[in-house]
Amino acid sequence: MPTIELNGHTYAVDEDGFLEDPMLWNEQVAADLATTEGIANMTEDQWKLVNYLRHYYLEFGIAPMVRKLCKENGFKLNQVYEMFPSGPAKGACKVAGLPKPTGCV
Amino acid sequence: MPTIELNGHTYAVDEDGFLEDPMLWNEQVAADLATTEGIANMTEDQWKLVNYLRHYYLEFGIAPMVRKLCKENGFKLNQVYEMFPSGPAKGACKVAGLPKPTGCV
Amino acid sequence: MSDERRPTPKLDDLEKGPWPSFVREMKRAAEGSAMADQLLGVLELSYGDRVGHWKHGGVVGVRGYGAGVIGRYSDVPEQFPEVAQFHTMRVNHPAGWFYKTDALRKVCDIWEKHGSGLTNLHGATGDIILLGMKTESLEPVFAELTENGFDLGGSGSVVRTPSCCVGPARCEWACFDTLALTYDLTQHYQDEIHRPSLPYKFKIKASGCPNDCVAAIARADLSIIGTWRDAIDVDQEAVGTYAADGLDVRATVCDRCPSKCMAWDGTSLDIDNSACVRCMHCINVMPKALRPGLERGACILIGGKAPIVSGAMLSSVLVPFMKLEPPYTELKELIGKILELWGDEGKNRERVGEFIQRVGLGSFLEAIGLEPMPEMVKHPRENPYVFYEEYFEEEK
Amino acid sequence: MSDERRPTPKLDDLEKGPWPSFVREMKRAAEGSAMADQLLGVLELSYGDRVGHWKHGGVVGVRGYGAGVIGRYSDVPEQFPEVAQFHTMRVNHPAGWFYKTDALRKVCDIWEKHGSGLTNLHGATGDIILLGMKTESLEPVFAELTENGFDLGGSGSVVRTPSCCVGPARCEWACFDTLALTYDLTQHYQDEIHRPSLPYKFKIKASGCPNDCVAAIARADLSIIGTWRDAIDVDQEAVGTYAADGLDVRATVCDRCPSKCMAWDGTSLDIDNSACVRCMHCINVMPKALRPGLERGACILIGGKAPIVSGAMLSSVLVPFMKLEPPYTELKELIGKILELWGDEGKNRERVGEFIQRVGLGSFLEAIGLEPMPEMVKHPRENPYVFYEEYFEEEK
Amino acid sequence: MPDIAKRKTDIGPPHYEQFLPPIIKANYGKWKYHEIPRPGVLVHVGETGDRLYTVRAGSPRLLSVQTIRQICDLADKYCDGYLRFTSRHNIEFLLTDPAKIDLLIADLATAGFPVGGTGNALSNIVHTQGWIHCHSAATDASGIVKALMDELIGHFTSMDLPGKLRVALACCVNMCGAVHCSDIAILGIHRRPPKINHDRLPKMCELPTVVASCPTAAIRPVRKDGHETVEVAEELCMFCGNCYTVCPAMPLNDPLNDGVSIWVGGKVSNARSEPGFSKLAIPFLPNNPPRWPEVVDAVKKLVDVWAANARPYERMGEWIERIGWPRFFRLTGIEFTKQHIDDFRHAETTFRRSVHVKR
Amino acid sequence: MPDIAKRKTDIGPPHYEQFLPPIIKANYGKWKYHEIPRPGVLVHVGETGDRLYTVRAGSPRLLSVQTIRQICDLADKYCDGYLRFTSRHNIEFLLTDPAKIDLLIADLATAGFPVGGTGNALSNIVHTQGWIHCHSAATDASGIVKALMDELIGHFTSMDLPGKLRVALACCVNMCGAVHCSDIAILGIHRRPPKINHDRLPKMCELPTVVASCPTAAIRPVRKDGHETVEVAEELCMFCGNCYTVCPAMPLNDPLNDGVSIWVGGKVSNARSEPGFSKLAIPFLPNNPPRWPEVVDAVKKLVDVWAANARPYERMGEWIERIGWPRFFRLTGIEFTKQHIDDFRHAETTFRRSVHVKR
Ligand code: SRM
Ligand code: SRM
Ligand code: SRM
Ligand code: SRM
Ligand code: SF4
Ligand code: SF4
Ligand code: SF4
Ligand code: SF4
Ligand code: SF4
Ligand code: SF4
Ligand code: SF4
Ligand code: SF4
Repeated sequence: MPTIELNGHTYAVDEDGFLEDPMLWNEQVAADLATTEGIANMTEDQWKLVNYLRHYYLEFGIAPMVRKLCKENGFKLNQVYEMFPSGPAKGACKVAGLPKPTGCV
Repeated sequence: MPTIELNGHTYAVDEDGFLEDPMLWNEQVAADLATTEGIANMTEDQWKLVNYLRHYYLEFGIAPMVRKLCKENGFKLNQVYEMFPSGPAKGACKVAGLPKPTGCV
Repeated sequence: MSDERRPTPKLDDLEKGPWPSFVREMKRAAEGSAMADQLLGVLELSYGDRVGHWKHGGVVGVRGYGAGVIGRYSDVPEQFPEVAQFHTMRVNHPAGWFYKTDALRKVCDIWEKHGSGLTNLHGATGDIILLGMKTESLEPVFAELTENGFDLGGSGSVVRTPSCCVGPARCEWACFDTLALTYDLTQHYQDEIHRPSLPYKFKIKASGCPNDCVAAIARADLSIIGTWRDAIDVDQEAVGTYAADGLDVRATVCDRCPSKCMAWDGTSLDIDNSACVRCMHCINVMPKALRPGLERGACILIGGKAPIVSGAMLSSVLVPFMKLEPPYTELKELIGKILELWGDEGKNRERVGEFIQRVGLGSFLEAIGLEPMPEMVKHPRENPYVFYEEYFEEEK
Repeated sequence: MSDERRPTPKLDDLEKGPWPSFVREMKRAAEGSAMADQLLGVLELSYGDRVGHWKHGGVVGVRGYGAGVIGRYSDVPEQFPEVAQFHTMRVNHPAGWFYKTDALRKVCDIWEKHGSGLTNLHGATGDIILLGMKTESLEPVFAELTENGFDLGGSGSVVRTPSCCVGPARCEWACFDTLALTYDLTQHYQDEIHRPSLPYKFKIKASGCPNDCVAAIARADLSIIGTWRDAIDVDQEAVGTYAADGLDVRATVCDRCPSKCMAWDGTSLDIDNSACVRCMHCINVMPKALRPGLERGACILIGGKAPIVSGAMLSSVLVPFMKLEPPYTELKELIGKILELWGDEGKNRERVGEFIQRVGLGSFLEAIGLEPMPEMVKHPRENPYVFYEEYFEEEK
Repeated sequence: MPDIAKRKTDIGPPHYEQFLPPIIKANYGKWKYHEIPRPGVLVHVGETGDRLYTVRAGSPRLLSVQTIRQICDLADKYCDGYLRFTSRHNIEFLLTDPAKIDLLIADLATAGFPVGGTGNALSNIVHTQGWIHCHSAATDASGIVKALMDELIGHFTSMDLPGKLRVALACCVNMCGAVHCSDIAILGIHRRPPKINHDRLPKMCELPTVVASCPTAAIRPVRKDGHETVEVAEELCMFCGNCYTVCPAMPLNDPLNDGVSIWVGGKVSNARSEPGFSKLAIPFLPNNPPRWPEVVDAVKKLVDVWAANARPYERMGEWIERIGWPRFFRLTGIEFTKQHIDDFRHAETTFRRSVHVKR
Repeated sequence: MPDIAKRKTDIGPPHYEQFLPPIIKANYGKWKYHEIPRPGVLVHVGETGDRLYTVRAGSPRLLSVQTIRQICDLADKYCDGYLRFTSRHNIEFLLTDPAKIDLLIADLATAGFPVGGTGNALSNIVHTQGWIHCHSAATDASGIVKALMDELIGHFTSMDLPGKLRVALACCVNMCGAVHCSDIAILGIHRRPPKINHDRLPKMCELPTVVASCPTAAIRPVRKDGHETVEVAEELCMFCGNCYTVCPAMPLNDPLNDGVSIWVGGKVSNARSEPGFSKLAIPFLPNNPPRWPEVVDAVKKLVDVWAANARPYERMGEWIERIGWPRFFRLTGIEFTKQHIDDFRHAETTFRRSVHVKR
């Protein structure tokens, strides 16, 4: 399992940069992981999405479907891609510390 | 709902003589209902069967299947008919205060 | 009694018309039976309010048996006290539904004395149905029936009254003796017919040839349908006579053959028996010219039933061909294994066809010791979801 | 590089023989690519230990898209560091897989520069598959592809790269313009192809006639298959020529017609077009004599898919006949309603065919506003379990 | 109480042999061929040349002992007391003297029994109990059959149809009989979910059995007023009645919603096509006693259209298979609806998975 | 980071029109008929009389850029740079000058490309990734295909078969491609339940998704060493791999138990019979690289028996349907086993529900 260093913190991640253990997540981790997505400072909307994902995951044990995510947060799909250029699964879920999505390959 | 009087006790029963409320059963009830089957004094084996049915019903909410009943109590089917001439469903279940079986019509 | 009869205007309308009227039957019976009379009243009531007036179930019977009687109580007993109890008794019919009048009259006498005087000749399973009696009459009727050589049929979770087509008694196509087999099995399973101990009903029906005149494949858990293994017996001259008499042999016979294995050139009928599926069509159309082959027996099928609860099923091939000679050991052993397995493993109210669907036909065969054969299926599996019970493991 | 190459005796064996060898392709690519070289090593390893050496999944991609790249990592990266990352990129092919060599050479150049130099022409869905690249190369390859007029195809829960048969470009039987439609739909659904937002994949394939040369019915959620509504166009003289040239018209054409609606009397071919199911067989056998009718369009079918998870499905008829002319409004509206409904109500990883099975075709039709038609089914229902949403209640 | 040990039990039915007429005993298993000299009359010829004549008479199945005795009188008069019943409940008189056939038929006519049902004809309508005896019935049985046979009797007494026509009726979806495999089937259906008697349910019914009984999992256990009982998710109920069968406190019978559906194209015989199920033609017709005119009209129409269009020996289902269901619906004028499309367990296998569309 | 707003995206594929040779543009939608003058060569004749010649060459599908350039060279030389690929991954050269056909074929032969696959012939084997790229593969794809085509090439380069022969291979039951509807299908299968990595599973997988993924409900949530994880009731597992697809910690790949199964009689076209699924012929053959001799022999045998017995235009499945499965198993010498009998969702619809038994 590789590790990366971000802003001086070291994280165990998989090849795609997903947190090895989703339970080790906190807001600092999110901010650090965001930098791998080219995001230096998370906006309010980005936080909103990340927190939504995080809560959804903790409640249901899964990531929400993309349509649900957009509907419940009032974002259009292209806005999500603007916030997280690699998309909701590869970008937002990673920052939110969710397990790597498999449903979308 | 008709009632019958047996040995001086009055029971609410259905047309087939089954106890209206299975929860009102006790050993006296069993002995009384047994008389409707032509059984003046229940033998040990008859009690064994009745108690088995009763316990099974209380545990699982249903009457056991006939094969199971025979196997688990070590009776042959014809022995059951000797003990309860109208059979396990119409005779033994009635005495054991179970709801009227429907599976076997 | 007739002067007190309530008016039954709706039913009276059904006395008219050319087809024999069941209302007439009820009225005839009503002349001697208050039960039949009140039954008219109940039915008229139903015709008025468009709903039945019988309560659910009822468990009554004769002592020593758990089957043979369908209990029935009215939901309007105050109005119709005579039919407050109105049970039917199922009496096992003689194989092939053959009677001499003296036997039938005996049944009538018993029934007139104790019951409604109404019957069904016969019930859908095949029994003589004695329609409508009081609880108190059950034992007397039963005693008098057995006295006269009749016994009860099945009901509930038992082997049901087996039935069969007229077979060799009056049909040139019977590939085995349907009556002998049916009588033999009925006697063999007396205990299983009278004392419920199975997960659900188990019906046996036997037809002498693929025409299946007793609808075994649709209505029996175990369907025994006659067939043959060798070539169709052709009398070419007789075919010629049919043609001469105006039968279009090509259009009506050859073109309708499901395996398209016949050819008629105007003088001779050529059958490719290796492709024939033994459907009977050509034989049916030209009974004087064609006959089933000589190596005769039956196809044994399993699992037929009506829709409750997982949908209707037709029986499917279990043994493509079995010779059937008394004492029918092979067949009885097979049935024995099926009843044993399904009896032990079947769920309550799970017909054997549903049981097979649940455990898989392959596993079912394994459990009863039959070899899988391609004849049992329309085609092999299409999905790749094959079970294997064991796998290799790395040596440690 | 070749002097350092590990021995690959097993693979070498597959260089022999008359059929063009994929091993030769790998070795060719290996001359210019260390990735291709190490891929040979990985495969030789697999041939030795009989198991693949790729890890599960991998989510990589290009920015702004959620689809088009299949991430892949080696499970033996130490041994084969060059293919530790070995992603494939799916590039949307031109409709009908037509190319000019300059365009194809462009793709080769890009791929030689950044990737393994290995491709699939084409993937099973139809894409140009660029097989094996590192994560760092994704963006550059994508940029150069778009620079040269190519874009990515689908992967994951998107509308997948639509594909079609050669159609009117080179086939006399095309009943609509497969290429134009496919290009139009591909452009129309760019967003849905690149950005996953559906419950699962959604494939569209178009074949110009019932021969279905792109296997749409088996492989597409939405299968568009050309057909016609009027009579088959018969050139009797040309039929005669086929017969004169030795074709047994009755045996090879008429007898094999599935609806048995043709007759050949030696001089004229009679077709009962009202019974014809437009299977193409007679036209296929005698292309010079028969042609599809003139009132042409397509049958729209829904739900085809491979076995995961409830078993394979073939697409089934949704619209028996639809005219297909640009801008294809009717079809697009239909697809739009389907995507909307299934997008909202479908479960994760539930193909539209499985969705329909779950909610019922009748309810599905109601929801997308199509009238039920008997053409949609082989036969009406056999089970009596009919839903009714409402019932009458007694007045209080 | 009678001592059950002493009673006669398990003797089984009478042995059929005692009821076989001598000619049958002599030719048992040795019949050579048969002919149908006229509707309702069969002649079976033995290998020895013996000829057995069968006269088949229609029966309402529901018979009083009085009528059975009347039938016996005729059997005594013409058949030495031998007779049988068929698998479709017709009465068969077994004669050896062809001269007696006409006399018997005349006597039968006087007694009100039509003769027919042989060959390519309509036979008796196999049916069930209906409101006469069953607790499950969504319609009556005998009444519809009588009304229908009054109209269709011409197809019973002649052999003017393309093939055999087997009509059956069952008063509920339990389908006692071979309704599910008939050329035309008339089926009583409920259309309202069970009305639960929460008072009696806990006392009379086994809860686990009730919950397990529902094929669509519409039944869920709940507590109500301190009792364990069940509730039904009504939108999942398709009125199969299986819950009622195991639990009397959940009746489905309902005059406002019960009625009749019509099914076509099933068959049992293996002749030509394989046996197959009947398919839904008309989802619902009202209960309209005593003569159910809507049902009678619908069935008559089906018979007429089939009779006018089918080829010789083409049963209802074989004919429809040849012309295709779209044309069947057009020819009969029946509307194709959502209800016709299967949505039960094997629904997808009924979808048209090809472009082989018959128009 | 590139600014994604500025990038070129969603342009879609190149428009096909720019790749169509002039003769196609001129005759687009106006072709009249075609002929197959020799195996691998088609001629399409336009209404104007224009003639387009297509030369079809077999391809391994896995192509290096070097080889693609070599193909381009040939297309430049003979076809003004126009070429296409088929839906079965063959290469088609589009010529207007018939004189060039022989030259092109000769050049192709030199380059190692056989010409054929037209008409009633074997075409290319459609296949998938196998051990070259996929994580799911129970067998390799390209290797088997190469070994098989080396043996069967004679049926590609000639038109000596009764009908079209479509062979396909998929390396796992996901069945990428139309394996489920092929005349002969070669399918990689696993035969061992997933081996669970309990350490990693709770971290990498969504538990509810994993549990829901299993079609036989073999997967149940459990707690192990304080973690939520799952266990598999192995006797319920039929190795579909759906759990692995959603959860990397449940691999099925296993060298001791993986292998190949053979399926027959599927088809896609609507010609004559309706499209239909392939059916199981041989449940298991071992993975035996590099040439999988057991698989090659089995497929060859199937082709031989079909070719020897089928009528003209009779596809594999149509032939089997005519002779019946019992005879198919006898003729091919394949053993019929428990595995051949369906036991999945619609199993009962595959049972022989008649006595129409072909022996
Ligand atoms: C009397 C009879 C109808 C008739 O008018 O002839 C009949 C009457 C009943 N049948 Fe039946 N069945 C009768 C033959 C059949 C047949 C036909 C056959 O046996 O050939 C079938 C279809 C074949 C089959 O068994 O599947 C049949 C399939 C059912 C079913 C559905 C079983 C299934 O698995 O789908 C039920 C429901 C049940 O068992 O709970 C049922 C249940 C019933 C009950 C007991 C009602 C109930 O829900 O418990 C009916 C009692 C009616 C009454 O009050 O008299 N009856 N039943 C037939 C028996 C007479 C006889 O013994 O000769
Ligand atoms: C590359 C390709 C095979 C090939 O060698 O050509 C392919 C490769 C994969 N397919 Fe596929 N599928 C490919 C065409 C198909 C097809 C054929 C088609 O599209 O016409 C099918 C059958 C039709 C269908 O969609 O049902 C197909 C049915 C599947 C399935 C089963 C889906 C189902 O609902 O049954 C899966 C499993 C999944 O989605 O999780 C799957 C999953 C996969 C995955 C992503 C593996 C996985 O479990 O996630 C494979 C990646 C392999 C790799 O590492 O490169 N692939 N897959 C094909 C796509 C190339 C392209 O874009 O042109
Ligand atoms: C008497 C009876 C057997 C019995 O044991 O009771 C019987 C007797 C004969 N059947 Fe039958 N069948 C009898 C019920 C059946 C049934 C069962 C049913 O209807 O429920 C069937 C299956 C029906 C179905 O497929 O749905 C049946 C399908 C046949 C067939 C096949 C017809 C077809 O084309 O599908 C034949 C052959 C024929 O008539 O050409 C046949 C032929 C015959 C023959 C000709 C056999 C013979 O050589 O003696 C008998 C006279 C038939 C006639 O009426 O023309 N019998 N026959 C039954 C009379 C019932 C009735 O009263 O009408
Ligand atoms: C080029 C191609 C379309 C494309 O866009 O790429 C194509 C082209 C033609 N097909 Fe096809 N078919 C092509 C794939 C298919 C497929 C799909 C597949 O194989 O995956 C099918 C369905 C196969 C199946 O049923 O499993 C297909 C089923 C047919 C049929 C029906 C054959 C049958 O009897 O079932 C015909 C009619 C015929 O050949 O008699 C046909 C006929 C034709 C004709 C004659 C159409 C025409 O008039 O031009 C073309 C030449 C066929 C030939 O090879 O003899 N084409 N054809 C495909 C060539 C694939 C290859 O390289 O071999
Ligand atoms: S099933 Fe066959 S043998 Fe029996 S009566 Fe009918 S035709 Fe004769
Ligand atoms: S019995 Fe049936 S399948 Fe056999 S030849 Fe006669 S018509 Fe054809
Ligand atoms: S599907 Fe029809 S139109 Fe398309 S290439 Fe094949 S034969 Fe031609
Ligand atoms: S297209 Fe097919 S169904 Fe129509 S006439 Fe030709 S062969 Fe027959
Ligand atoms: S069909 Fe239904 S209502 Fe009629 S007798 Fe059978 S169980 Fe009773
Ligand atoms: S009638 Fe059938 S579907 Fe409705 S609740 Fe009862 S068991 Fe369930
Ligand atoms: S068939 Fe299976 S193993 Fe092969 S490429 Fe598709 S998903 Fe991968
Ligand atoms: S492989 Fe399939 S059947 Fe086995 S546990 Fe996984 S999902 Fe279930």
